[in-house]
Amino acid sequence: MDNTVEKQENIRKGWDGISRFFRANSIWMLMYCTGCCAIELPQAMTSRYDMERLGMGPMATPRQADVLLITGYLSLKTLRRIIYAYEQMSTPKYLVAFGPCTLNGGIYYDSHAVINRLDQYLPIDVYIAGCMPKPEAVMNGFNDLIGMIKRKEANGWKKYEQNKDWYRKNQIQALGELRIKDEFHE
Amino acid sequence: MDFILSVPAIVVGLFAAAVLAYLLTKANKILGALITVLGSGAALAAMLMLKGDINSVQSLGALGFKLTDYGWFFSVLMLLIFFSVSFFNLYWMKKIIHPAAYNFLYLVALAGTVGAFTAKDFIGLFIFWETIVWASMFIIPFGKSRNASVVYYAFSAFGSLSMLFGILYLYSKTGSFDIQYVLEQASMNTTYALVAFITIGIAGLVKIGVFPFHLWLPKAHGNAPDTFSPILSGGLVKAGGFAAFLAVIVMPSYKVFASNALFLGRELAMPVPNYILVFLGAVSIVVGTLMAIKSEDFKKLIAYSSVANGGYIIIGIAIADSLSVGGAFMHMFAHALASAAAFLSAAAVVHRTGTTKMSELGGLIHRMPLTYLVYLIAIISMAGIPPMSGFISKWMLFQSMIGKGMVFTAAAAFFGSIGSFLYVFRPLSAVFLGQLSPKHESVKEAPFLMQVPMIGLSLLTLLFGVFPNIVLRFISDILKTAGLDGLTLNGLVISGTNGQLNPSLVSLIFGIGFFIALIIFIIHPKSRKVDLMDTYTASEFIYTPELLHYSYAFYAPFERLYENAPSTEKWYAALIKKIEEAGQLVSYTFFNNKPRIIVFWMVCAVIALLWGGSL
Amino acid sequence: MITGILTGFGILLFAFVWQTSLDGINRKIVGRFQKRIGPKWYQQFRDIFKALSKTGVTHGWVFDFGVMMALGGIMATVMFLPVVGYSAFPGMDNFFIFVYLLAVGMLGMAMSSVGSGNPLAGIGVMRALTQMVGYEVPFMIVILGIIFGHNTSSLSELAAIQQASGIMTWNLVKMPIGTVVAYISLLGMLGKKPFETFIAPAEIASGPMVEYGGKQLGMLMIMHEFATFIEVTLFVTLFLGGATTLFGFIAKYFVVYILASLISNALARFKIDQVIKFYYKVPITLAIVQALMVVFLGWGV
Amino acid sequence: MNKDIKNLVADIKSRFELVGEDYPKDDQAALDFNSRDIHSVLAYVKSQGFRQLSILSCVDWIKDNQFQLVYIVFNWETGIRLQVRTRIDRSNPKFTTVTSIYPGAKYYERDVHEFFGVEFEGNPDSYKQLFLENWDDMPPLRKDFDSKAYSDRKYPVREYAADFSKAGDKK
Repeated sequence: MDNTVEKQENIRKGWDGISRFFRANSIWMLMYCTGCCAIELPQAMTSRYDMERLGMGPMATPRQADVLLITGYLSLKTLRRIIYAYEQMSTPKYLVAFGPCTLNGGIYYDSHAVINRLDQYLPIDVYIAGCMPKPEAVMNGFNDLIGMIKRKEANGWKKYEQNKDWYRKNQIQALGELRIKDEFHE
Repeated sequence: MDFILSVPAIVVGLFAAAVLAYLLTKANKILGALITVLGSGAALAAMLMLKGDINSVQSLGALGFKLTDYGWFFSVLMLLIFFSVSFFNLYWMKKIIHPAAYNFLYLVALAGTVGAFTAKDFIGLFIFWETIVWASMFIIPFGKSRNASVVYYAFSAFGSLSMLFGILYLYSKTGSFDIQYVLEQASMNTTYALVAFITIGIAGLVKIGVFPFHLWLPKAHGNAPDTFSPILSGGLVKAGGFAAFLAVIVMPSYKVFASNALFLGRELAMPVPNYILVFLGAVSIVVGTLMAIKSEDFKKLIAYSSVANGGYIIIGIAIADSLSVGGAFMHMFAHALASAAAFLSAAAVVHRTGTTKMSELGGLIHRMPLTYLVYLIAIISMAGIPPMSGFISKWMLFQSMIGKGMVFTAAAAFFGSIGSFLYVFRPLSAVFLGQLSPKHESVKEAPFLMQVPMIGLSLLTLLFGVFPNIVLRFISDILKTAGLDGLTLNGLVISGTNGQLNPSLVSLIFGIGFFIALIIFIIHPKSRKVDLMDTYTASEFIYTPELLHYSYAFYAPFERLYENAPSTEKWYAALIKKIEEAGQLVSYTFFNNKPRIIVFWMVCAVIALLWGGSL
Repeated sequence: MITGILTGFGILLFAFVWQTSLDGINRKIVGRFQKRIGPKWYQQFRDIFKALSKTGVTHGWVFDFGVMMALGGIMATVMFLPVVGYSAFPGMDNFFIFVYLLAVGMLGMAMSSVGSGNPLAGIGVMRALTQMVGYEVPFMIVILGIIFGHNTSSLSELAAIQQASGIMTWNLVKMPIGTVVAYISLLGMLGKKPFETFIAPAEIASGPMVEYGGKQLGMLMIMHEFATFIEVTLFVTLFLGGATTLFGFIAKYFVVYILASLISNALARFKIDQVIKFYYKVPITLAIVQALMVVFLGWGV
Repeated sequence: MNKDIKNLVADIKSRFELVGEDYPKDDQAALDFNSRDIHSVLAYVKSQGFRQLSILSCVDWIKDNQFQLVYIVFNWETGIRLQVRTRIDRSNPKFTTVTSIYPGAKYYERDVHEFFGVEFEGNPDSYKQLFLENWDDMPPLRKDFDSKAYSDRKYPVREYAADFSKAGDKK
């Protein structure tokens, strides 16, 4: 009896390992180009740095994507939509944040409309530093993410699911309510 | 015993049942509707039992009945459709203005169809033909529009009168009304043959709704009571196929006119009159397809699709080789089942929601899954996709067309075939898939007795798609008695001019493919169930399901390409206007209150009376 | 029967492995053309298996059922294909089976994607169907000429006829106009760039695929590989004389597919009404000319 | 200053009481009026070809305890941009809507109400939210609104173990 359970566990682990191998080298991005850091993505994607050799590519919708890129500052209105997009993604999902604005607010640290710390609202797997981060930094960040996926460290989505209440509380505190319904949103 | 189980008995019985239904409906509506179910069911059973009596001749007073094999085929098909639809009558008694008259006329129309298909004489054929026309003409205004009935009658009268002229002309030449004899005599003489071909052919074309007589179909089918549309489209329209079959095959037009073949050389010989029919069929495929793509109304869309499918049938009959005529018969069979099922599912939707406008519906799959499946199977058959019966007939027709090298006809048929994907998908997407409107939140599945005929028709469609040779064997016999070669059927395999088809194998492999896909689906991680409104909206918040439902003007970019094309509808409207103007002119000059005109006419009359003999 | 089905499985496996690898190679080649390194040749396998291993969402039973119907229909179609002389069901590889069995898969996918309730999927399906009316009619008219000329609609027989005396009996040589038309139609079938309207990721968020993630997406990617295999193999068999050796088949297939992909990368996207207008102006005229030449003049038979 | 503007200003001066004037650019004129004249001025300039209300802006003169409303109208024939300005009381910011003259002002008034708290009587929509979703504090573009305090209160700040700016100073 124990043996079969163990066997199943082993199969599950083996399967997990295989799928992690595939996941690590096939990362589809959803680019939510919120801020200025987005300008560094074209270089990272095209001939100079060629993101596709890591198996990365742009995707059109959150359902298909594996990683959500937050490229820069987030106003409250954007945060609302980012949370919606993030929750629509299929698991496992990862989140990469660009620049200091996502870290501590950056130059918008005192703005009434821009949040300071993104990790209060969504779990972030990798930060990429620089204002804006150079394409080398971007590629390095993605390499880190791939390494983390391989080492089973990119567990932001699990953290989000486990601590959903805490995240939800922070989100509500900043946003009032998550979804907005007015004459523009019927 | 001989009389009890015979064609006249069925016809008389149906008339009697009609009267009974009328009387009973006055007492109890449901009971009256039940009579239509029982009556048509009993007639179907009797007709199936009569299979052994094919070619028997009976008479009822002056009317002779002869059960030919094609007559049996058509009768069984009609009875099947009437029987299936009659279940719906039970639920429609409250919605129809005159339930008693409806039940009466329903059974009268059925008696008329059976009579017309089994008549021995032309006179009997004409009487029963008119019975169908009149019965359905009175039923149609029970639906949405009286105008539809007028249009229907105008077209039908044209066809009937044309047929009457042909019948009387042939009688004056041959001295007989017997269908078989008259047509045999006619085929000896090219002129007689041409008259018979044109007059009876026109009656068939009008009935089947081929261009330029297609206008009554969407009007009548779209506006008839929801229970009668499947009868019109699945059943009565096929009577046109019967008339066309009489004109083209029973009187072997392809032999009579063989001398004036259009394209000589190779295997392209095709008589001009037949080619005209083929051409009309091709045009109606294109017109029907384009108009169906444009329709906003569920029922109108299926009606226009009947126009397109009528085109296939006419082409198949007019090409007049065994494969094409067999294909046409199979197509009549498949399309009767499929379009009846499609109209029945439309009726079920109407029963629950009260509308046929596609833009007002949506997402009904979550409330009426069975109706959805019925419609799905019907459209797979209508679009000619395996493993449904529509595929077999289209395959046979294509084989024949390509074998003959008919480039333009085949182009039209290909267009109609691919175009049918467009229009059949439209209701699927707009009515059943997509977002469920909040006002249909509490809609329920169709009631049980409505499900029965719908499931029955779907299963038949599937059965004859997987094992079409059950029908094709019989069709082959029909072809042989009509003087054509039989079909080449070998076990489960159908052979065409340039290829073979094994529908059972195709279905089996499709089943295997589906099974593999199912396994792939099951072994992978389970999906998370989300709400319909939780879709990708570029992360914007939308709360109204109607706004997220893409259904109005579905093929707008495609429609825009032909919105300015010449329209038959406008042409007829202009014609009507012209006739009205002419009538006004006549009434102005002859029928008014001016004394001098009246005096003038009185003088004319007196002169006519006085010298009438010598004038 | 059993051997037939096993052969079918073999063809299925070959189709998957070959077309998926070729897709990866294709991505590599396109990368090189854009002066990039490009992904590994087996990148497409990674993508497919990754998608299968994810936890996606479902919008109800028709969402899943349609995907299964799509993949099942396409796999059934592949099993009928004659490849390098191997045919699962000899004599039954009728051309029309491919056209209409392929439609089962397409219908399944359309049903499933519209069943997700996303309007973008509806628009994508509308465009896909409209485009289908565009490319399918010229293609079928050309095929009419071929079937009429060779008097058979069986793919393996058509291939055998063309192999009679080397390259001179290929339909490419005998019906050059038809080949051009069929190739333009092939671009439409494959959804390559001038006719990529129904995917249009930047415009309608990849159209029918908009709501898929996880295993449904993976299955549709497999389906897409199979559909590509069917379409390219049809072209190879009908116009390039099929193949008697595996190498010959792979070489022809490679040329046809990579050329389509390179054309795709050099061109921009049509609007959907432009697609229809284009197909109903140039290719359909050429197709009818070709068919008339075959039927009336007996050229190219 | 081109001739069109000269004529226009002369024309306006002859009809309305001008409080102040300014010519920031060659084709622009900024004219100050008493707030009671604004509606008649706008109606008049609209009849003179200024058919487009480009924007309604607001300036917070906190020391004067006044809000300045700036209606920028544009003439497509002459290409002149005219600023029609007026000042209103800051402690009780109320003004009457101009939607009867320029219907498009509906959204600009909402904007100004949202960011400055000016109430426009006669435009019921101006109380609805436009840009700021679920705003819960005083209008944010008023000068006395402390953005930093709001940010600190609402959005958690990252705490660092060491103060890097001071650490750098020591070296």
